[in-house]
Amino acid sequence: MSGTPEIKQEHPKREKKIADNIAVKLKKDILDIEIKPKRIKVKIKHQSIKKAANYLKTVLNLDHVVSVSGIDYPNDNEIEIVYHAGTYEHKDLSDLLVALVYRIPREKPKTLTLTDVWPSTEYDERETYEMLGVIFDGHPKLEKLFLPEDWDDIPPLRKDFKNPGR
Amino acid sequence: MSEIRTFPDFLKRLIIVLGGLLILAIIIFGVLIYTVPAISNFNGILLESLSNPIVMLNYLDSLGVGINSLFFKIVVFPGYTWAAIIAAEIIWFERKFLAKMQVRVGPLYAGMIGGILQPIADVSKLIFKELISPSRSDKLIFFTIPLLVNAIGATLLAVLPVSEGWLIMRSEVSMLIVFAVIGFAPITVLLAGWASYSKFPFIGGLRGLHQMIAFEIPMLIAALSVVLLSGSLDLVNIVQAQSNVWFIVLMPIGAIVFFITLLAELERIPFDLPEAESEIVMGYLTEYSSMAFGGIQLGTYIRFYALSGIFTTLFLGGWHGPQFLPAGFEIINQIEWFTIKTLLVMVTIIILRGVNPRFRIDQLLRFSWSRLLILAFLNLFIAIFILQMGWFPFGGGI
Amino acid sequence: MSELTVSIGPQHPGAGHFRLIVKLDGDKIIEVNPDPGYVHRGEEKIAEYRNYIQNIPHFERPGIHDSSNMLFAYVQAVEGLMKLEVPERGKYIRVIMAELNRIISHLYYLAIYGIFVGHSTMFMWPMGDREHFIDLAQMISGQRVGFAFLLPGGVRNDMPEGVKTRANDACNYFEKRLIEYERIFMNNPIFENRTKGIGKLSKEDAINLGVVGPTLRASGVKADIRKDEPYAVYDKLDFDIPVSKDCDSWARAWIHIEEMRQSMSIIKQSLKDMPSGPVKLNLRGQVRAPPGEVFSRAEASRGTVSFYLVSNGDMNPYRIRLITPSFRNLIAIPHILKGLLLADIPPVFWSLDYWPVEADR
Amino acid sequence: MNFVSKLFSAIKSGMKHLFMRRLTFRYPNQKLKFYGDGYQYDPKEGVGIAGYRGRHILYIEKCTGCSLCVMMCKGISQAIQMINLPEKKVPVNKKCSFPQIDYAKCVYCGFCVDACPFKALFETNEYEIVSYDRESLLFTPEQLAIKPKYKGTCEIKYGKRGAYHG
Repeated sequence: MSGTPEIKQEHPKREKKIADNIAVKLKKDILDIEIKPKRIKVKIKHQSIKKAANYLKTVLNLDHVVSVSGIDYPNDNEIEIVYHAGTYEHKDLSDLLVALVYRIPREKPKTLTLTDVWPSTEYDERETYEMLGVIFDGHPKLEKLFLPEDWDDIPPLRKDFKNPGR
Repeated sequence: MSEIRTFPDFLKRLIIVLGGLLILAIIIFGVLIYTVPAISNFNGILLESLSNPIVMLNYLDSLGVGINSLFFKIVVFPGYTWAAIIAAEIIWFERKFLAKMQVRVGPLYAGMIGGILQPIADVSKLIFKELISPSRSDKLIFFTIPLLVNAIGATLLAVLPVSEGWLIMRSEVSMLIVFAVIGFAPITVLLAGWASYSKFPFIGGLRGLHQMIAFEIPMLIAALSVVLLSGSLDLVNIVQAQSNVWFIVLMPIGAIVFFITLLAELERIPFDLPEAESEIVMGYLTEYSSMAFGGIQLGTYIRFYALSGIFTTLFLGGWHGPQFLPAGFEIINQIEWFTIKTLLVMVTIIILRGVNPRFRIDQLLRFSWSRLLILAFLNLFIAIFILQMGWFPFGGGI
Repeated sequence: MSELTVSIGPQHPGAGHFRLIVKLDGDKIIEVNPDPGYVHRGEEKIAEYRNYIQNIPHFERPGIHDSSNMLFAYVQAVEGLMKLEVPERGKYIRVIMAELNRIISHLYYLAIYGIFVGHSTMFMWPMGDREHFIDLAQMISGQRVGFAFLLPGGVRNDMPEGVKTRANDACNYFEKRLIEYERIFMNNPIFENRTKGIGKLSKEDAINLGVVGPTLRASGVKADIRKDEPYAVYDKLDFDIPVSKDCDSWARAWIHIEEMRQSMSIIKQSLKDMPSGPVKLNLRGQVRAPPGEVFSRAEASRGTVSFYLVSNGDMNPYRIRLITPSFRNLIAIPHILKGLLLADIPPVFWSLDYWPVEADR
Repeated sequence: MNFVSKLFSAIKSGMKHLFMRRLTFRYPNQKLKFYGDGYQYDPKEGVGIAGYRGRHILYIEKCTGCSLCVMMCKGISQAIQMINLPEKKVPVNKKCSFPQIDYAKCVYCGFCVDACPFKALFETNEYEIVSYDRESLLFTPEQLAIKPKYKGTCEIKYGKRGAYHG
């Protein structure tokens, strides 16, 4: 959004290089890669999430996760989970965020936790669990975080949950 | 009684209470007039005293409650009322002073001069609050604590020599009485915490117990050096021993140690751990409400005054004015000197409250046992040294 | 001694709208279990029912002391989707408001830090001195809190004339006040005893747990979105990122004081460099983002605030993921508090600048 | 000894403030001076005019009853409602419907002012809206049309002995 035009040209080149690296390494698991300035979005298969996360952490040095988001797509009958990973230690990549995206079926939202790769995802995954009903296998403490203990409605961030009074 | 919800309700309650008290007073007074002969001519004396107040004083003397009687000393001056007035006004002064230090105004509206009646307003608010106790608390102990805290403060007043004549009780071992009474203070804190049947008060009570016991020993040793130099356990004798030179000059270390332990005994910041509001809510005071809370606060402030007075007595020369002052200062009498010094000690404690945060319990205990105790013993040796060299005319045998 | 479980909060004066379930052995903390959610509003759900403008007063609610910084990330996300370029003067005014908000929020932090260690003067001074900056922000934006001042495409109105001199006066005055703060609070030996070496969060742990903001910088990581991913005009301004290697509670308070100095320098520079011209694009009709997604970040006073905005071209956003700095720092609370004493909870907990409303969203 | 010297420095700093002026703003006696006559909006330029965002003022003769302000407020605080005032004869407003504002709900964001294309709804300097019941907080169009008489004189000044309100 800001900055001079030269910088804008330079950035996609850097991102392209990183994206190519990822594509080569995780060839079989990747569905799609989108590149924007400072952002790379890697769509992967659900099963290979752990492998991809490990790769990002160890090779690319993406040491923490900025956000874990769940997006409900009732039309596709799927829930999309997005991990945005960034780095503090790698100063050149400090403005880069790599989004790790995968989709899981909406009826049986079960997936693997990434808390063992990135400990910083603990509370994000807990929130996704209670807000979208996604079960993260192997999470150390998959309990309610914000919602009341006696919440027995459907998970509120699903699209078929309507805000009362709206 | 019904709940107070609106201002008219409050007024109704006020009228009922005050009216009840008035009726009670009339009944008691009426009964007294017809039974005690000395009171039956009260009306005449009341009229006479309008022109000649001495009549009233003589009359009160004849009843045994005159200005020189023990009753007057205990109840009015230098006893409880005097201390309570000082306590109330020191609360006001503390708030005003801290407000000035914190570049704000503090109490402003109650009373004419800068909210000087604020303590009275606070007390009247507290009286009309609901008295709540936790359902599983030990009610007897729970409601005895405010009285006990007041009693501790009041007992200290009994031996506090305000001036040569104004002393409620002279005892050869008044120093021992002081420390016996101070030693009782942690028990009230612990009991209050225990009787509340609640977690945070209990933690507060335990903290209070640890803290006060840890600080009592350096305090005792610092006071012991004073006893050594003056050769007496009597506070009056101790003051008389300082007629030429105050003990703070001879034993500055002892004075500092005693002052710090004083802060800890009074639970003032930086040593207010038993009632640390951000850590353990309000400590042992958490469950207290209404005048039970007010009573504890009043008792604490009376103890504040009494212990400041004892610091004045032990180290600042009691009622003696400084020797080096020019001639004009003789108009300040002994009571005034004592009051000025005591207030100065209290102001110093208030300043420390304004600029300091709170200690942590382990730091506090380490500070007491590893620093203050050593300093107190050092001070004791200094006292012994002074005594052995014969630099000080008083003093008893070791 | 057997274990004692105490609940710090939600009515405890040392926690706010938040609960820490603490297991104690004597005075020592064995386990801490944070229990947020007392002020959960469901911001992300509500946002799906509102259009892009209506979301503005609503997204500043989580960090009400910090509203301009919260909105900074949001309006940048919307602008990123709509491909808008904000006028230069608008960018400068945005930066001024953001830095004013940073000072306001940091002063609040210091005030509560003061009262949490029992220092009543340190509660009153910063609360009083906040008034200077709230007054300035009110002059620019027209409100004292909850400015709702940043819009997609610029800011709502231009600055009045008097701001420049008033802001310089306030900054000069406040720079002197900061020295007093250091004397009475930061260098107070009792405060140093309470906080130096207490509540350590090592560099490795800080990176692993993904904490953000002053907490991260106090652990020796030089990371600030204003430098790493410069937005608005931060790349044209000259300022430092204070970093401490002490990793303790004292260092976190120190970072806040230094950041306020930097913020004042930014405000002064912006006021000097500010060009004239429009402050806002004239957007006719509804603000409606084209389909797509954007992840936008900004450095709020408590750390990085990020918006993940997914739009399907509708009036309302399809999904907004709001990640607030306090939510990122929540994970550090049980980690830091373990093994400390009960009395350490208020200062160490508050040194993370955890703001329950912001974390619960 | 470092301990003692630092402690004395803190005490000195505290004592210094006994001679500083008080910052306290004595509210009912003093009132803050605001810049301008309140927040206004220029629909042509699309930019607001700086001012305090307090209670609204409605220029009845300009209001067309388009209810754009209501639509804007619907997603924010639902404070504005349109009501019919048949006795008001405004040429531009055939339906005679005007906004009424519930100040128990209003958050003073001022987006209704931004939404109004006819310069009919502005905000003023008045903020002292207090009442014993919720009904009195419901401001009818006639009440909104009254120009408030707010007079503030006080602002922060910087003197030798610190800052003060004067």
